[in-house]
Amino acid sequence: MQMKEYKPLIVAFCCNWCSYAGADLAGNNRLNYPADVKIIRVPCSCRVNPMFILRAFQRGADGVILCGCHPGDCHYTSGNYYTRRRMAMLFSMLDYLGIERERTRVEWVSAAEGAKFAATMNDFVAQVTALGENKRLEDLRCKR
Amino acid sequence: MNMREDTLIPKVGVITDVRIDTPDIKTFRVVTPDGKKAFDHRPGQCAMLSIPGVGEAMFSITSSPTNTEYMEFSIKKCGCVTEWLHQAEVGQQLTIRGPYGNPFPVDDVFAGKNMLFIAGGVGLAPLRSVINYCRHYRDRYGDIDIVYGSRSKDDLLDYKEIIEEWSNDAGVKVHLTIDNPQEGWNGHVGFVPNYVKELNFDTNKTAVLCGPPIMIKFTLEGLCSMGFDKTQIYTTLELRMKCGVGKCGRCNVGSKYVCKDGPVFRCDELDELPDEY
Amino acid sequence: MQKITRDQLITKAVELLSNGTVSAVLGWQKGEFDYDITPAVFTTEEEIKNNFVYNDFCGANFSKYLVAKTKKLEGKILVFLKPCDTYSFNQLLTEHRFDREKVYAVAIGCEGMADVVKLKNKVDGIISIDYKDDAMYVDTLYDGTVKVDYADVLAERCINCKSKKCVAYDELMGEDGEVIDSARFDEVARLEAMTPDERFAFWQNELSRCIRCNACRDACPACTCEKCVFDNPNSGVENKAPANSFEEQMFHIIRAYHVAGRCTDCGECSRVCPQNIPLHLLNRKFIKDINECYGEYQAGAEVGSRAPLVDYTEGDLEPGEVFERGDNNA
Amino acid sequence: MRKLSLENINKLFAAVAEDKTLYLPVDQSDGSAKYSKWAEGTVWSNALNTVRSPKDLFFPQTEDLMEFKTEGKNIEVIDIRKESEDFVIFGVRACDVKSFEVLDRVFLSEPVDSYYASRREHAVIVSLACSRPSETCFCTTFGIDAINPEGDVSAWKTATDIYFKANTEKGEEFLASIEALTEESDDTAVNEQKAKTADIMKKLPLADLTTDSFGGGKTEELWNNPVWDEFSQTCLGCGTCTFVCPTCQCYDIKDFDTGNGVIRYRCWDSCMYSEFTRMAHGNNRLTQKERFRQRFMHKLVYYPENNGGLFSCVGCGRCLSKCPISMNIAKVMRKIGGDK
Repeated sequence: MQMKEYKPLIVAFCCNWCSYAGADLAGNNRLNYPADVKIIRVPCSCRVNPMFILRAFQRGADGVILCGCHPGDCHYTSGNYYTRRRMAMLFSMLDYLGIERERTRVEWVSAAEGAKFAATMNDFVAQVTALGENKRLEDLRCKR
Repeated sequence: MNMREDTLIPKVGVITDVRIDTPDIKTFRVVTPDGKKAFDHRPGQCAMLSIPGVGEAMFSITSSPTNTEYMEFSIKKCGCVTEWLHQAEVGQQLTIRGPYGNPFPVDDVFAGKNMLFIAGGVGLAPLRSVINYCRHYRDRYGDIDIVYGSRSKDDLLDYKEIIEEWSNDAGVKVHLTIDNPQEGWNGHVGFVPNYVKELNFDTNKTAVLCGPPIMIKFTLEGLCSMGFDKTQIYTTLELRMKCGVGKCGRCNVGSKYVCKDGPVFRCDELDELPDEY
Repeated sequence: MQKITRDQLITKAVELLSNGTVSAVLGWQKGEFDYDITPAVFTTEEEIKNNFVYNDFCGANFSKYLVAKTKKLEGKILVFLKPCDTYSFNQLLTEHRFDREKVYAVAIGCEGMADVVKLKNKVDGIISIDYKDDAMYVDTLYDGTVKVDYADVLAERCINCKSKKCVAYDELMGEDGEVIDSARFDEVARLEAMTPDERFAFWQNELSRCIRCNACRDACPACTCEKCVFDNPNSGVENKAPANSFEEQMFHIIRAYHVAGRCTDCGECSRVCPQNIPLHLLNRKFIKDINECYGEYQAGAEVGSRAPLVDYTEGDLEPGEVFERGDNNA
Repeated sequence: MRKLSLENINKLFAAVAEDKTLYLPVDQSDGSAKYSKWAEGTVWSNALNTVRSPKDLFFPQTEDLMEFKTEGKNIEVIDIRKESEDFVIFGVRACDVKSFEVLDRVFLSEPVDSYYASRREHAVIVSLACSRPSETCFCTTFGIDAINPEGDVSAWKTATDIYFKANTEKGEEFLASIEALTEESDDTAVNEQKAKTADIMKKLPLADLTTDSFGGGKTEELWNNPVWDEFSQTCLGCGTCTFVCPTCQCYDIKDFDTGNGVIRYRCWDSCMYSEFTRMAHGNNRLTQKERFRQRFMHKLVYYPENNGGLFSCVGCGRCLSKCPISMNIAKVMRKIGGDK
């Protein structure tokens, strides 16, 4: 019997003003990135509450990536600066609890960086694929 | 599997009719998927309705037990389950379990008595079951008086049924009132407790009360000042419930569980309970 | 340093109550066995004289009670604050959680409090405790009178005391201390040095004991939300029991995260945990990270300071760099 | 009476575990004990008692009740109940054994709770007499005999041996199943130990605590007692006392949407929580005082009123050692009883 190829489920929170547009551009330019990346559009990267990240893992994500405008370019002036601190602390805590640090990432992607978006997603998916399924922050009830 | 039935596991029900009664009250008709009544009940008893994923809540069964085809629930929009139900359409399934609680003593204590029903707002819902039961077995009861009040004419529940059926029955008198004057309303204006005092009923009646706590409080005082004894007055309580069978502990007041020992209480029994309902 | 005695505190409380400075006293009430002390509000001299105690088991942090107790209060309430409590007191003031005008704060020097769990692990059947200068003498059911050194039952949070300095008070009793260069982050560093698998195993073992009694949250002076997300049916994460390891982790991550930058490291969470989960290690991780990434910060050291997680600089570390830093350290 | 040398206790556990799941108190890494499944190498704890009570084994903290599948407007109810496996709970103290009776009166009264009943029917309870009660013990207050515990089998542990006596048919079966390992013995050693323990029981600090002021019909008398105001003042409103209590049985029923169905589960709830009685349009217990009063009135008045005088407290002392502010039922009883 052939093993089904493992494809990770990736949740990407993308800020409306930069990264979501970046993802759009990647699509328009026919740049490939895996379909297993589920994009959730947020008004600003700082809209993402730590609970969102945990809930994504609960609901079956194997990796969570957060994309926002480059520091200094936030549509709301400073949202992504807060994001940077918050996520740095959250990811550090997840790591402290023994949850693989490779499952989380923050990346700054502008509206012009379609190529970077695709490259980032390809890289992140490869990284999570190497790790395998998320076992440490999973909720078995959601996997039946 | 060879396990006994468990009351916590509900049956599936289907909404076969939705009637808009007032701006915030709808009446739902519920049967099982094969078109039968889910279970028999007595007037005043309740059922647990739930929408999986939304929640479960206790509702009094509004229809009379004499209706053997379906059950009705008059539900006011006030929480998450009720809000969800209010946007539900005919054909929507839900889950139903019951019947729960003590019914009104319609066959023993009430038999042969003159009945006085007093309701405010959605408080008519639990009484409708008893009223229709008494109307169905009209010869078993004496005179029936119904005092019903609401904020406005539009907020009167079952208005059509009241006007077209109840008011036309022999020996049934309906006294309607609304809180404030309204165009097109010729009836009484004023709060229920005051109206009850104005009507000054003879004490040869058994009274059944249901409505907002403040209405119950003042109506009860009014009835007592008219000479009613608390043993002549019944009411029905509402508290948060989860299991419906006196185990989850939520509706515990004193040594009683409202879901199991109530929701129908005689007012003198209530006096023995600590003031926490 | 001379230890503050029960009598001194009673005298102070009675004085302030009788001269009308305060109308109520938040203090410690004696229990059945000398170690089971309950925080209580005293309003009469008689109650204070009969029931007020102060001994090595008065670890409860009173700051959070001020939020509720000052709301309907007429006049002022007297509160006794140990040095670590004064930090929570300031932090609550920073967050405008109570009216400073309604509180008369008396700070008392502290030599560290005892841990009941530690004591019970040493001694069975405690009937009463006599606090002598050199040690406690515990009268027991089985072993007669047992001598227990104070150091042997000193609470973990007191062994690693961060500061004996009282940072807020109307009046100080005893001598003020200094901020201490403590070893409180050593255990965090030890965990950081482990492999992720070891860390995961460590926390699974600890957190699996959680019964979600919410004692950590309800005792925490930084947890003062009017309605906690875990109690709010509309939040999507409300629950009364951890259904599985995910929910155990989520509750504790979110709770620690929510107090990150505001937690003064008073240690109440670990003290009250009925399952002895070392919850302070979660909070200290955040404090350590914040100190290392964004500069030394002690919540509650002063009123009005800006918490690091509601602040930023343009040159902050990237989340990825935070890990690299950790690798360099390890 | 059957006797077994403690040296061979693991042989006994192995024999029992061969055909039944065996639960017994085991030390955890933090030093406290917990009822855990026995497996080769598991060491029976010497602790007086566990932090979590054995009620977990009949009434777990969370338990899935049923599942729903929804499709469009349709709902399917899936009964996921399974008959419980046979299991043995070993080393249950007298107080905890009594707690099962308290729970039984709730869950086994009509309509029977099938989830609880299934586990209860499949369990054999091997109790263990106390020999070193703690200062927080007050089971005698509720008429519980710590040196003669109830249960299917009673056991007494001395320094060298463990003695068993069957009390029920299930117990006889249990003893028969381990007959090869045990030998017949007289009860001299047991009686000696009983006498010693009985002496200690008399000396316990809470030995003089009585239930005189409590029981059915005392609602009116106790309702306005100032103790509720005074003692609830600093109550944190956490659930520690409730969750460690062997007799607290209030629960909540909730739905969890898994994304591919809905699980309806129940979990422990606490009357100390502010939203315990909150409804869409109000709450009948608005302050901590009312919630605090409810917990103690329920245990000391309402429950006995409905259950022939049986109190819903067994004096295990868990809340005494675990309450973050050291407020507890003993203090409440002392205060009210002392007011007389």
